[in-house]
Amino acid sequence: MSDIQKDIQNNDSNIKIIAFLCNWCSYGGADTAGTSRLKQPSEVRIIRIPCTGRVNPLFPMKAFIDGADGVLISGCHPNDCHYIEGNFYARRRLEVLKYFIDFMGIEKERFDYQWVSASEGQRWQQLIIDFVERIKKLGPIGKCET
Amino acid sequence: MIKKIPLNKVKNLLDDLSGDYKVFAPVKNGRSIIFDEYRSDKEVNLEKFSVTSIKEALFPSHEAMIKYDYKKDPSDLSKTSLSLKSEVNFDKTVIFGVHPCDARGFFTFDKVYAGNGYRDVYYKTKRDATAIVAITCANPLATCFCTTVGGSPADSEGTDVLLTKVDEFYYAESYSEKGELLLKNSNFSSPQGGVDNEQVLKIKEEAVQKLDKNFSTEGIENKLLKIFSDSDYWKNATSKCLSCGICTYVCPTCYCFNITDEGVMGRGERIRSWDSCMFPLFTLEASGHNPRARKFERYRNRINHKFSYLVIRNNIIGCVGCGRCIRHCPVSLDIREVVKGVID
Amino acid sequence: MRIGFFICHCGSNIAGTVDVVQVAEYVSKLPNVVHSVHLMYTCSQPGQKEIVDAIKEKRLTRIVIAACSPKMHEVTFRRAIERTGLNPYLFEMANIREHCSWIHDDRELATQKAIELVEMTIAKVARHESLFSNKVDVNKKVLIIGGGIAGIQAALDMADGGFEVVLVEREPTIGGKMAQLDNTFPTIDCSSCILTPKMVDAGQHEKIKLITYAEIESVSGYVGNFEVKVHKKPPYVNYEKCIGCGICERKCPAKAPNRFNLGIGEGKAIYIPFPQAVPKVATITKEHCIYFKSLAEGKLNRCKICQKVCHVSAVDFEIKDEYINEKVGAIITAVGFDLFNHSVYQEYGGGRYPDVISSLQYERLLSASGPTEGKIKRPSDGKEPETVVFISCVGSRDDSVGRPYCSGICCMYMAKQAILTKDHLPESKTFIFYIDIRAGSKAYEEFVKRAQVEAGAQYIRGRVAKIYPENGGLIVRGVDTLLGQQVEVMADLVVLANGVISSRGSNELAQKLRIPYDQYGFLSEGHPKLKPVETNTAGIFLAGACQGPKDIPSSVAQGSATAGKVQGLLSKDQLETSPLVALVECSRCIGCFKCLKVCPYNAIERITLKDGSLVASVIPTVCQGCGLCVATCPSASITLKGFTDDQLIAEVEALCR
Amino acid sequence: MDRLDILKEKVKEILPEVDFVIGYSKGFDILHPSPYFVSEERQIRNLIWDEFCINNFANYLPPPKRVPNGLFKQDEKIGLVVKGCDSRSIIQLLQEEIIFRDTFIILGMPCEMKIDLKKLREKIDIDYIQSFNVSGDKAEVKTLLEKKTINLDEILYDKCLYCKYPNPLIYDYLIGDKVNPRSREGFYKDVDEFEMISNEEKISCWEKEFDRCIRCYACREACPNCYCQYQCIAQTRRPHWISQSTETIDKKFFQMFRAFHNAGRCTDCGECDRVCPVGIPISKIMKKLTKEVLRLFNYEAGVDEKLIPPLMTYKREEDNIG
Repeated sequence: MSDIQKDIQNNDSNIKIIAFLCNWCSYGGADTAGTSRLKQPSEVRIIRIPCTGRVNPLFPMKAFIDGADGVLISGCHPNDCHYIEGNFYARRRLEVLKYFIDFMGIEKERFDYQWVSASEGQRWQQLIIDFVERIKKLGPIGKCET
Repeated sequence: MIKKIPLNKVKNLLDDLSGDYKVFAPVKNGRSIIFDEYRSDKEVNLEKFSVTSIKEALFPSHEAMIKYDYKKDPSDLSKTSLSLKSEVNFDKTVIFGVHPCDARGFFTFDKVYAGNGYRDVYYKTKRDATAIVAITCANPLATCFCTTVGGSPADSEGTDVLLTKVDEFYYAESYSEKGELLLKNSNFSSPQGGVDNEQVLKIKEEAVQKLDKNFSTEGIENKLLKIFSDSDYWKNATSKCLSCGICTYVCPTCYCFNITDEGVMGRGERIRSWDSCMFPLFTLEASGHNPRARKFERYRNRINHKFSYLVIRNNIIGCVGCGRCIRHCPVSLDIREVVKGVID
Repeated sequence: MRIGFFICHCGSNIAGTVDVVQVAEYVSKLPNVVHSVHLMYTCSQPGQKEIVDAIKEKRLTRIVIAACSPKMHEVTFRRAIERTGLNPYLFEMANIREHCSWIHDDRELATQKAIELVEMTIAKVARHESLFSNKVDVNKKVLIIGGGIAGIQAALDMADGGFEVVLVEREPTIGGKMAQLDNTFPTIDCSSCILTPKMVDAGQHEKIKLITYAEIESVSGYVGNFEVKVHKKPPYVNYEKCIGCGICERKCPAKAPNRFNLGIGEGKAIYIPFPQAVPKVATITKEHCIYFKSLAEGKLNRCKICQKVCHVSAVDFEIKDEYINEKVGAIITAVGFDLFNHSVYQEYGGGRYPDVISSLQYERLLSASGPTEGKIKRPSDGKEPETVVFISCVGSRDDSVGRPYCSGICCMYMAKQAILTKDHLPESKTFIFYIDIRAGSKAYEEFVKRAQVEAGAQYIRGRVAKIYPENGGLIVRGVDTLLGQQVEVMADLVVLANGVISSRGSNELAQKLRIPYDQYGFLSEGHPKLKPVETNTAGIFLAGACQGPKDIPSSVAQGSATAGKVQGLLSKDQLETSPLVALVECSRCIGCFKCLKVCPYNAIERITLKDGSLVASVIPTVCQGCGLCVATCPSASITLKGFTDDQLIAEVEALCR
Repeated sequence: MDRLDILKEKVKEILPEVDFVIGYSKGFDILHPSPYFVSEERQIRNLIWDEFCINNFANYLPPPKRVPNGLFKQDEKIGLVVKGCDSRSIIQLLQEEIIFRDTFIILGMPCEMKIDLKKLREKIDIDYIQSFNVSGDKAEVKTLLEKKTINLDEILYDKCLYCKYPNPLIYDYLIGDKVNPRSREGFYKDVDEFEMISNEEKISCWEKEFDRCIRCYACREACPNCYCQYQCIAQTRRPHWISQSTETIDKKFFQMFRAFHNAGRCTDCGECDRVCPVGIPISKIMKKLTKEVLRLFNYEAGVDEKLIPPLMTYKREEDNIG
């Protein structure tokens, strides 16, 4: 059994990961991974967005507040944005967000943003395997309860 | 009934009471003292003035009015049934260590939520199940003005037990059956051997002496109505206001709330949460029109509400002179100055 | 609200992993869902009919279909829904195939995930509103980038169809790689004989505006209304005046490598690429010109012989960079390919041996109009080779140089070159080292046979391990994997079958065009099967080898295919724009105009409301729906239709419930 | 002539040009000066200037484009007293084109220091304050109950202790002499320390802090950068970003997004922190953002009007994002 298959089988945790994927690159990349039957752990839920520039940093924040254990944002590689420059803005905002949420008690490892093109099915698969493993190691998100 | 309790037994008392009652007390939270539910790991501070008033105990900053849930009829998917659940809190409650002004604050609530007209079940149920233990306010602050609006730092009105600190003891006087019941707790001892009613009276009188009467409330309700359309007065008086909600949220008599539905996928709660007439949203209408769009209009409403409308309608001044709105105002806007300006 | 839910078995593609019955059952309990069924193939005719019927019978007002990726069938279903009279945007797809059934094995987990994805979609669809397109005028001109055979074909087809064409070519002449070829496979017909008439047609067509020696500076706008800035490099010859007589080239004293002949034979600083060039004009290469060189060194050598000999005073050293603005409705990208640079192969000499040449250089040696006038003379000493060795897959099918793909055309042109070698030098012997022979097209396999049988080319299956010079020749040492033994061939000339790589600069161009490209730099088509010439950016198309290795017939076919597509697009007077654009709720706008500052399309303007306040407003036909403004607006006063904050929040909440 | 006298003279001079000048006057006690709107000459004598005059008047500047809150009419021209730190807020708002320079006159006040009442309260019961006198680097404080000498450095606002811009960066008139800036070294000490604690500690710390938030929005209203007014997404129902409940998590979420809206814009003026009635250390959150913005984009908000706020722009190749 390959490592990948082992990772996928070891799937008894209750981890919830939300991924916001740009329609033009990463959503297509995840489709490509699917078309190629590249097996992935099942914890990830994909929300389609037009561009990473659409991601108001409040969305990942809200997802964590609502109980998501990990949030992944993925879009076109820098310079390849379907909308010219959306991902450049996103990169700045999300980079600040990463360190900010860490300060507020949401480990920065729970959040990531990556660039995956529509042809990079394998890269998407690997990304998901690594990210899910990372979140599993961290465990469920620490709840802030009154 | 009169009893006494040594200062160092107050904690025992609270621990005892919290077995039978839900107990609210001024507790230290961070650098601030706020009214909150008592737990034995919390530090109670009866000396200082709490930031928040005790209204939280009977009028929580948010409370669920109903829980709703839409359920489908499996035989006909287009039919939906709605189940509603309303939970009213009947917990026996003691509010411990309030200032007399705060205790008086509930009079305004009583008129509005438990008076002859509308009876608010959420408030009224809690109110009936609640006993209040107040403490004589021996060292009023520069912002205090309870005597101006009809109260007193040693006011027993609206309290079930009034404590007065004398040296290492609190002297406890009960003013109701609820109060007498509380004084039966074993941490209270009978006052023989050292009770000095004279001393208690003296402390109370001195406290009253420490406060000036800032203005006369005689006929104020009509004076306010008369000056209502003097926009310049109101504009000048409120130009520094920031439109935040501090004054209303720390106020022991402000009772306005907002109702919202908070739910996901057909299931959730209808909650009511504090609202503030200082917020522009407070009176924003669905059409987009806002009758009190400008802050002087909002502040004017707050003053009028407390010193005119409530007086006319319910024969009560909706201000107990606790001074919180002055103390905690980011721009130190002084309600006394504004009212005085109306009278002059 | 009455939501209808349809889940697709997709044969066993979905139902094999996801319990679709259970999902449909679960969804029926969700609020507002009044119809929840599973269908074998939702996209099929009967599947669509069931959906359409259900919409009518159950008076559905929102539709959710759980099936494949929306990139696959969103449009299909929208059309079906539109047929019922329901607004096609009151519909959403849940991707439970690519994002679920195909990537999971555990039925229980996959079903659970499918349920959550559907719940999320139901939550979103409940917040959909009817959306309507705007109409925008179409500029009926097309820009074609690249004047190779694909570009020329597209240009001629467009122009013949009556559309204005702007054809931009980086080199001074159009023609591309095909112009450099001698003969073509599998018919051995003369490349220039079939190409040059088309070049002339393109050059003379009244509908085609040819801009050569020029590149794309910038592209803005959107389908139907692109604005393109073309950078025309200074050739120091006035192309309008030049008559292509060639006297300047003959008289020019400055020697320069011959670009068209790929460095074989000599050229001049001022040159006409080849006799049939279109336009047939001279161009000065600045770095070789004596005048410019001396100017750069601060010396004063006023050579300018070309200027003196020119009868028509076309030479002008003062010509500056020129920028031409063009407004077009569509863009065809046909920027072609380059050949893999074989110098990374140290075992083949790394480019050090003059008699190890590239296949395209060999084409020039074979060509009657080439540097040797069609006589095969090896570069080192001009001798006619007796033994010619061909090596395949140089920069193809080789992971070690980052080129794992097959270049597709090499097997065929090697066979062709072997045949031509025999034609030119009947006494010669040819050897071909190959990995596999790929000859999968009409008359290709026969053609390879012809090389083997008629031309006597000796095919050796195996890689060449080393080439080294000895006694004025080259020893080619390799292994014959069929015989399982080492072979050594004494060659006079070695021809490498260089692989196809993406054209230099094509990635920068792709960035300007906002179209994606793959990891090898080839431009990405919209769908590998169903949208082979479209890109993901509306109004931009691909033709020829810029999309991937291609031979001439395929490139021509694609050139015509894009022309067909573009004609379809430009035959409309107005285009419907996507309704998925941003909208400012003006009563909520606080007038900070942060949106306006970040908008990549200048699609936001300031407007004054009746009460005198200044607020932002989106121009819907300019907006492309990226949502950057929405994410920037602090007061959430802008919504992106189809992806509103409320919808995305509902999706998050549904998932986190 | 001391700074206050120069100020009074200057106010008198510009009063005819403007509708009013905003300065400070005495509040209900000596520790709580209050914003004072001078529109007549006789009011000038009530102006004060001391180590407790803290309010950031940039907050009063009108957003002239849209005035739903009706603070000022668009055609009003005002004067205002502006400290070094406040001037950064003004630059920030000018940069965002929210205010226009020709609608106000800046009376720039070089500022030595301000006393943080939250710190002072830790030293002495300020509810019963009677007098506060500064001599050298110490303060003599007298209350009804006690008398104490306190080192000034222990009770200054952090922003004053590490003040890099004590002199206004933008002004029409400078009131008195400039003062020397202090070293910024150590300004982010509290943030650095907080970063080092475990995640569980962070969660429980913020949980405790936000537990007592009363959702009064004073932080928002006192912030010059928070000008969305009643369109603030903390209260709008559509989009429904946040519940109206006072669960700790909601209050924390509110502060998180308010902070993030200020990323790259916050000038660390500290008003949010100061006005919080329950003493939530909001400025620590804001400082975390200014620290990251400085590290990632080498950018300080409100220093140069010509720059673009870092989250409103980008570089193709970022220097510090890998």
